[in-house]
Amino acid sequence: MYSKTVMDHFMNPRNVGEIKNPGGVGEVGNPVCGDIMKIFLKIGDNRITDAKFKTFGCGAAIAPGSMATELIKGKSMEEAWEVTNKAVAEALKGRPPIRMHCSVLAEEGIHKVINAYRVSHNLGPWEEKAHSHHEEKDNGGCKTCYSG
Amino acid sequence: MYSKTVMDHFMNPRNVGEIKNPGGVGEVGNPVCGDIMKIFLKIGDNRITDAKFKTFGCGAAIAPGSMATELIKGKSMEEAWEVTNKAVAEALKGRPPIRMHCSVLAEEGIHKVINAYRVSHNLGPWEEKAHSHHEEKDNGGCKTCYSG
Amino acid sequence: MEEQQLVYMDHAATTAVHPEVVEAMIPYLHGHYGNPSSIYSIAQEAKEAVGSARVSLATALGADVDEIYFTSGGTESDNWAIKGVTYANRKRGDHIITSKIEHHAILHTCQYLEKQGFKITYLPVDQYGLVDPGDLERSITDKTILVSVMYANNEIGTIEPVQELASITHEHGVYFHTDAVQAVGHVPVSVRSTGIDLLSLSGHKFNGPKGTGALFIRKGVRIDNILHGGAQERNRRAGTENLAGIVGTGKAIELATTGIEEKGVRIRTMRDRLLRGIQDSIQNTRLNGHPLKRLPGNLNVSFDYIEGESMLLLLDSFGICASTGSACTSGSLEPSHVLLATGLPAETAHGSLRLTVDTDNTNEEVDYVLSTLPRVVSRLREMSPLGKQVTS
Amino acid sequence: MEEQQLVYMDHAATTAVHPEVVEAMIPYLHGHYGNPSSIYSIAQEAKEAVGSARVSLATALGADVDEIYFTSGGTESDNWAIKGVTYANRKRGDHIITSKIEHHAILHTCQYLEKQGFKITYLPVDQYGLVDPGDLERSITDKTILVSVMYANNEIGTIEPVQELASITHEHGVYFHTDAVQAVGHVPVSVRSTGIDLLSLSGHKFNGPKGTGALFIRKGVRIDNILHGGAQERNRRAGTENLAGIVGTGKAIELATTGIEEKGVRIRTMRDRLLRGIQDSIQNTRLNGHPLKRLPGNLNVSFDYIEGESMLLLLDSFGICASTGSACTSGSLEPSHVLLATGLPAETAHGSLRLTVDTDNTNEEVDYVLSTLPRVVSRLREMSPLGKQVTS
Ligand SMILES: Cc1ncc(COP(=O)(O)O)c(C=O)c1O
Ligand SMILES: Cc1ncc(COP(=O)(O)O)c(C=O)c1O
Repeated sequence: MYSKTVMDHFMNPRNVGEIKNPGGVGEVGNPVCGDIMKIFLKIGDNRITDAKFKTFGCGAAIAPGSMATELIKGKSMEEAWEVTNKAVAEALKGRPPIRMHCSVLAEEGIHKVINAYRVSHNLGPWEEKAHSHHEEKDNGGCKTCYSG
Repeated sequence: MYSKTVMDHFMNPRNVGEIKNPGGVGEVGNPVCGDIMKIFLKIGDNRITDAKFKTFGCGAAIAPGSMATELIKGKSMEEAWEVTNKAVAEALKGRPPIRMHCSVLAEEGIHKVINAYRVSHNLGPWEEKAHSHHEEKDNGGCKTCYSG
Repeated sequence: MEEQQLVYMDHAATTAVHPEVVEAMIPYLHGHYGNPSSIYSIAQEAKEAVGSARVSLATALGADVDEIYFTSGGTESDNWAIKGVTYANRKRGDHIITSKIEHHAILHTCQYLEKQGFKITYLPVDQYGLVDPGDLERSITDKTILVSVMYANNEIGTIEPVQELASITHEHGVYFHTDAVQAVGHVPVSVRSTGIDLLSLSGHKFNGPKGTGALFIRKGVRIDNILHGGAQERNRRAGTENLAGIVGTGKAIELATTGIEEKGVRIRTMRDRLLRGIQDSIQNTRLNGHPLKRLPGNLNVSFDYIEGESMLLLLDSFGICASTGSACTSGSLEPSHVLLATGLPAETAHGSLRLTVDTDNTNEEVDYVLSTLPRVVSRLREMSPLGKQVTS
Repeated sequence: MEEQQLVYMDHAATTAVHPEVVEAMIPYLHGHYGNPSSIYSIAQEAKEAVGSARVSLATALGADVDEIYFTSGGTESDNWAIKGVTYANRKRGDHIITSKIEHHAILHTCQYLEKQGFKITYLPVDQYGLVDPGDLERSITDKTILVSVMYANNEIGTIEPVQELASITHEHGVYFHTDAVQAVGHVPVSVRSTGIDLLSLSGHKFNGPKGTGALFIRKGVRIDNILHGGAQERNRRAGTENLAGIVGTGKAIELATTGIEEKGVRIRTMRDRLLRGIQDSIQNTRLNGHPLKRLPGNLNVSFDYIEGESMLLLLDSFGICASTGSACTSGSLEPSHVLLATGLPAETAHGSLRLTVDTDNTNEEVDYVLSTLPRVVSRLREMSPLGKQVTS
């Protein structure tokens, strides 16, 4: 049900762990809903020099965490901000869109951690868009991801 | 679905045909309902010396016609009157009771022909009972016989 | 009983499972035992098998893959279509239109809804069993929520003008369902060009296994579920999937629709030879259904003065499997509602015989039936108190 | 992916079809193609095959033969029991009692009826998943027409006090239905001594084919049909019978109930060894369900800080098939309603793992799972932002 790339990132996730004294930490999701994405950044010169993540969530959350942190490493804040769930999903190739929810979590995590950094450096947060992908349904507060 | 005896009487029915100048003729059933039993008797000395039948009806009607005419041949009118559908059915062994309807037709036919004879000889008809076997259901005027 | 040979000419009742279909099913009985809803790899194989059967059905009907929902057969599909659309649209209206010659899966469902207060119009048919599009037009009201007319009739084989009926239905913004259980796999069926919103089919009518079917639901149609539970069939039909059955149905539709026109010609030729032979050798017969607008394999004739079930039993003793619109076969002695709707008198309807020919029949079998049937008919006519002792 | 071996421990989801069952089915796929409703001899063979499968099921349940009705699975049986009894008895009342931990086939059906105005009481359960008979007693009103409590739960294996529940129900003159889909073929079930009026079962849960089931309906129970159409199943369940599936289910129940107690002991022993091994090697675990009143093969444990679906995917990569009460497996990220009903916090419920053992498992497989699972759990815990990085 998952593509090869997803399974590779799931079985051998990149960038798992924490960064000590991170430039920014962002956590999204909710354990009650079964998913948390926590992203740690090291930032120098407006660039992301390192990124790590921890996740609690359905299998489909691990691969996006791995892929998203890979994608933002080395990028400027502006570039990283533009890494959307679609980009993560595309990089993971063939992930069924029904699991889009989980790459949304990665995008939200990136936004959260960048804004956490910006706020702590008095830069003012960028505006986070509401995610209302048609693949998601509201489910008593938790988003639903279909198994098809 | 039919017993061996039924199939024998169905495949090789006894007493099929008409009797010329019969002592009595009785017809029961209704072509609209898909069943007619016509019984012809030759009567001498209050005894049934010959019996023949014709039938239009589901396969299960042929065997009872055959069996019923066999059973009444040689009997007195009183004895013949007592040949009930149960007797016909029992003689046919193992016929599923759901097809009881069709042996009822034979019983009714016997009663009808005997009374036809009695009336034509100014003997006064015997009382025919109403047939309300639980195996039958009223079905817009036609009796229903279940296929199970 | 002299059982010379077995001639099966009751393909409208059910068909033998095609050997290639059995072959396709067996791996899904023997192994591949995952529950298609589970997450691990072996279950995913099961899921993919269901998916490709869905593709096969969608391809055959010219539908999208996600418009096909597997069911337990034609009956469930019919019940789902009728009840599901009716319940989901009850706020828009309470009127359903169908025909007098539908299968009991439609008629009894409609009667059940009638008891719940819904209004049903049962369209009449002409002597050939054809629904008049004008009658449909005149019956639609602003309370009508569903029109259901069968694609082809199971007893007399008449093919209804579904495209015209669908188009009239749509002009009034109403959904059009068709019970295509007898048509699919036997004549080309295309949901788009015909304008069908919902279509029922049943696997065992085209050499698939018994107990599987499907409902085509055009995207956007408002319909309630009738089996509630798990999230199977995209949340629309609950219940662990009949894996082997679905795989078999997928294979069967592929086989059935390959060369469907050529096979139809072959079958029609046999059927027509059978008809001519019967008409030539037996008096007082009547062809039921339309002479041309009919399924290639269907033949339905009435023989005056005799009753159908006794004919079947005698034919069976000669190894011939056929069907009748009479008597106890359907649980009652009532004559077929289809034949009565075409105007046939009850006593004639009782003497009807349906022979349904398919690709696995041969000309030799046709000959055998033609040599046997006249004997059977004349024997029963001799026993019959009706008629002028006409013997064939 | 290192796929050392395949260990299937998800028998509550579905089971492999027993080779003898496949063997029994194949003749009914390959030949015997009559429609059981037809009159001729080959169809009668099909009819007899259905009849003897019915005898097998009746014998297994201690029921009469004509109290068994074949369906397309547990879901249809559940839908039929609930809707059929409710609709047929709506004049007597509008209140149904069930439990919070029923399968979705019951719960979603009840929710559907709720939308139509019926009142449903969902009985709570204790920490072990047991329904309290006192709660049932207090919930019954003079409007109650049906009580439906499952025989054994599919997720946590808890066996409910059905006999007591049935007897309370009967004291109030109400019908008692039980969803015994997980129990039949695994523990002895007797409808008479337990006082069951209606019972649902599903063939594929005891090594029969998927897509067949049955509903036991005690003689005299007032119930509507849910599939209308032909006269099959004594006019109660329309639709051409799934012949091979029914034959397979008959064979499967015979095999399953032969030596059922002995098999249960063997299965329970493996299951208990599995549990002890997990508790010994992994910290922060919790056994879900009742320690003793549970199905012999069911094991359900929660692991703190991790989520079930990722556990399943990793286990799958080691060839282990299991199940969880979390996440996308059931179509949503909601934690299992069953675990929540036992009082488990949502985040713990997400980390639940269900392993269901059956006769075809071995001690070696248990050992393999015990050597793999701790690695999987600790790996996921290392990735988790929750907890104090407790590793096993
Ligand atoms: C307790 C219970 N009830 C009902 C069902 C539904 O059975 P089926 O999937 O065969 O329709 C299941 C299995 O999924 C079950 O475990
Ligand atoms: C026209 C038609 N509709 C519906 C059905 C019911 O299909 P099934 O018996 O597969 O449920 C049949 C076949 O019996 C049929 O011929």
